[in-house]
Amino acid sequence: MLIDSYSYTNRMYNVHPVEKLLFALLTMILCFEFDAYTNIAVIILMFVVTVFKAKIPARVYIKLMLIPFSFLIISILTLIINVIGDKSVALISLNIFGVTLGITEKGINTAVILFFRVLAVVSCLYFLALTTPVVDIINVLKKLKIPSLFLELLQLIYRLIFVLVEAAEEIYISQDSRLGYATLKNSYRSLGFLISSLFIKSYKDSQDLYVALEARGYNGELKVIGKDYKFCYKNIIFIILIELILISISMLLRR
Amino acid sequence: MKKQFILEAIDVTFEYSDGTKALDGVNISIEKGKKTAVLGPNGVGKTTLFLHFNGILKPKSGKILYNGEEIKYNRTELTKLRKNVGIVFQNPDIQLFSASVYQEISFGPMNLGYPENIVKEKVEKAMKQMRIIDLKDKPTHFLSYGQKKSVSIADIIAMEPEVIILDEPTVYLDPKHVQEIMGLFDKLAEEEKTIILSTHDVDFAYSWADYIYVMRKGKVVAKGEPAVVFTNEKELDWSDLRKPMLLEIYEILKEKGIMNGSNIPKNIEELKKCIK
Amino acid sequence: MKKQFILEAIDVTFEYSDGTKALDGVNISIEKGKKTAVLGPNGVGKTTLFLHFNGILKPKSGKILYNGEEIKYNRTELTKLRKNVGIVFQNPDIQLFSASVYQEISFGPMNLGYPENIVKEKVEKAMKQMRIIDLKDKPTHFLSYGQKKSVSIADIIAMEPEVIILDEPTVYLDPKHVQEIMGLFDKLAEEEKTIILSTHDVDFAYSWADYIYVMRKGKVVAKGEPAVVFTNEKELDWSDLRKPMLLEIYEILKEKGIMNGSNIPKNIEELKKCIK
Amino acid sequence: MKKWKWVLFTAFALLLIAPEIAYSMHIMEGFLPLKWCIIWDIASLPFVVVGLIAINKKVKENPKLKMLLGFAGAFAFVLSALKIPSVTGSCSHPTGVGLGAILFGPFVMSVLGLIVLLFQALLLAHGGITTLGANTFSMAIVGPIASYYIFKGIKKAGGPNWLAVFLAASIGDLLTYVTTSLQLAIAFPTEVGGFTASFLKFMGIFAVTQVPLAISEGLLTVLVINMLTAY
Repeated sequence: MLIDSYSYTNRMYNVHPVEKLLFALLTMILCFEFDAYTNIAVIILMFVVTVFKAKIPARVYIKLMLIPFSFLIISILTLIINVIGDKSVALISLNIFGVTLGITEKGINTAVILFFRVLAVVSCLYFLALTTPVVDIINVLKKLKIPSLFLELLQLIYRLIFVLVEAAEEIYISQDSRLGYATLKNSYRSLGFLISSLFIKSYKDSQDLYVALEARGYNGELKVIGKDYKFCYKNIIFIILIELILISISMLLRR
Repeated sequence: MKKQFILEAIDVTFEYSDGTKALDGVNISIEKGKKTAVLGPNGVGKTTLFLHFNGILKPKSGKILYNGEEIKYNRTELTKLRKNVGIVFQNPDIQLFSASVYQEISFGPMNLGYPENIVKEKVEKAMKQMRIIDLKDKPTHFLSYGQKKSVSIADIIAMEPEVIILDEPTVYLDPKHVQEIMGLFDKLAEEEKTIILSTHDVDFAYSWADYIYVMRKGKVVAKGEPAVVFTNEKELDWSDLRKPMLLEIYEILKEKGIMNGSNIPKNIEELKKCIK
Repeated sequence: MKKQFILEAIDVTFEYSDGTKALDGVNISIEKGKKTAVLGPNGVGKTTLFLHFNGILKPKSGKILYNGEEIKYNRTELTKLRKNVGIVFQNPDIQLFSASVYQEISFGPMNLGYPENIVKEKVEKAMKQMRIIDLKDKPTHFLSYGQKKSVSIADIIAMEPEVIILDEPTVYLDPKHVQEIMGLFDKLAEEEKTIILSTHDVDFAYSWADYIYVMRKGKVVAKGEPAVVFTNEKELDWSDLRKPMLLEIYEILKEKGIMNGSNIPKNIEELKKCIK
Repeated sequence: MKKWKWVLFTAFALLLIAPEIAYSMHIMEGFLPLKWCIIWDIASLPFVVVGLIAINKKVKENPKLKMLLGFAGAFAFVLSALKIPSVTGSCSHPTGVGLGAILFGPFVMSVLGLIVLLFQALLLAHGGITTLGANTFSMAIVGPIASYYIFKGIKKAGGPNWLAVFLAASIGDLLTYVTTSLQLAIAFPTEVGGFTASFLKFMGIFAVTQVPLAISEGLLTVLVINMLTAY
């Protein structure tokens, strides 16, 4: 899980997580109100911050940006190809079984706005995910009065994901070594074995984990203390400034 | 001077809910400040015994004494006991529940109800002792097996227990790591901490321990100082044990008449000194 | 007679997706029908190397030869290779994924597409060889660690490979089990099977192997017959290895002038014979 | 002629992308208008709260349950990241919706599902934060509830276990995607034909990819449940 490993090794690791969350989420929400040009500016901004400030390799960042493309393209094609009544408004149209399919200019305009908005919001998500470890995000959520049961589950699940991923990989390799994935039929059987044995392991390990925690005085609540961060007021001012600039760009363009 | 026993199991019997007898009349006395090894193959009840020592399991019959007093199974007493008797489990992947090393180690001291600044002090002290300060900002899933093991020991050290119990601490570790961790235990032993560990490695138990218990099928079948346990041929059933290699060689050399002195050597240096 | 190499790694380099170099120009030649040990601490690339030997991993540069021919990474060739090169992984708790011992061992032969009666034959033969016939109908998760280990070896034997690779087979087994399993390997070796194993136990590697490779940080740093590798003091960096105890004692005795003959002993019996 | 080329090209592109779309089936980050993001957040909230209350009660009775749920959530995440072999040779992921609902009940799944979706967004870049509510509603609420009641219903009617599991998993899977289509259609009605036309369009696309996958997932879930009962 590439994104996770960068979140601990990037150059913005030590920046206060509230600052990073504020920057990402605020920009994210604003993207919904921005026009295509401002959103292009957001895409560039996030790229610059993530690649040059947090030092995430550009190659990695671009590879990640390509992930949403398949969904994006197919969804947008689905959106802009419509059944239309009036052939004259269509830029391109086609008759199939007496139904007219086509693309209108209005449809294309909506699609373009949507396309850049999605990429802009996605780049905000990537900035957040690549620079802020999940552990820090959970620590911030703790301060927001979210029920502790939910946060404890978040914390446990995050840790255990890695335990189970490692186990799943080991089982997979051991099966593959014994030709478990040599044919389609083998693959189904092997995957069934993998999933059920992972489930059994989860059950057994959860019992052992409880005993290990009990031995350390667990009394129903997973109490821990997190790392100390220092607020940097310069950063806060900087964030507000950037958001204001983005808003004014979009206002100017709207006029 | 009378020996002071910090933990004692008296006639302890335990059955799991499915009816398997895990412990069958076990008598064990752990001397304060000493290094005790519990030796025996997998599945003889070593882990079950340890879980009795800090009150996770309750004997079906018999009793457990801590500092000469029978332990009570109410919340307050158990919390006190668990502060004083810490267990490092065999598989660190199951013991470590937090993705952050720092948070992980803070769990024990937090449960003891210390204020935050004290907790931080204890966490940092434990990390220093285990030499894992540099792991502070790393997530648990980045660590190597050996590093996870060190964190799982720091988990317990941070609670500053009187007794540290380690379940098979040397498994999967390479020799260099084993030596490092054993060096740390020797230091803890100097601080009057009592250390108990289980192992199936006879060579290791022989040269490390002050006192050895040998278990088989839920029973203690031999006990004593290492040299005594392993030279008592008749008493010991060797079906799933072997003699420490060093002892075996010592006996050959003695037979051939090329050993000096009557002390049985505990390591190669001592052996070397004894050769004529 | 020219030596026949069944598996060869030539200048093999491998990097994990996060950029860590796991193998760095490794050259290894495994002689047919011999017992080879790959020695080194955890994380030096032993497992990564093994995964190259049956085509699970593909070298970034360099090549792997099986019986003198470079292996190809298409489905048919890989299937053939994996039939011939079996790997027993370190942790049987994870490797065993079926509900019953019989089902578990039949996994490999089933995947090879044999008809049911042949599968049955092969499973039973493997169980006989590993002496676990009595476990046939037992659920895997009720077995002891040692039994699980035996089943995981039977898993591979049932596929009747030419080469059997074992990743740290002695870890966590009690001494008696190790001896038993090693006895079985000796038998397999008599049947012309090639056996490769990784270990960090120098004492074990020293007395078991015909040939030893020592790895450090993705590189082969020493190779040769056991007595040669460990007596070549200058060549070997001892920072994370130690000398086999037997050899160390032999050298002490030789220095004191109480050793006969020039053969270096491989086990205690041989040592005993050499003492004047 | 030009039009024909265009149609051919689109069909070809669709064929190429179709297996991929199934893999990233969650509604992606930023795709839904802000209004609909908030609406689906609000719609999902009561289910998650009910789920949390239910878990809280059960955890008080049995403290070990918290660790089990921790593993269950991680298990669901790993399942969703697994690729399942499919007949076309392409791979996609099992959602584990049916399996989870049968094993843990639908309300517990709403909480675990939300957490899994959050981690999918943060760790795998599947789905997103703005669309978390919408995805939770389809995958962690509609899917599990459907699966659970289909399973119970068929068992009650005396149907065989395998059929109950198969239908619960595959219909649960399909309903998840019906819900997703619905969410997209409400947010993006077409100029002519409005919501219905848009809904049919999205359903058409998903049917191509999701029907075979739902069947695969149903079969796999039957296999897993059988193996689990063998233990």
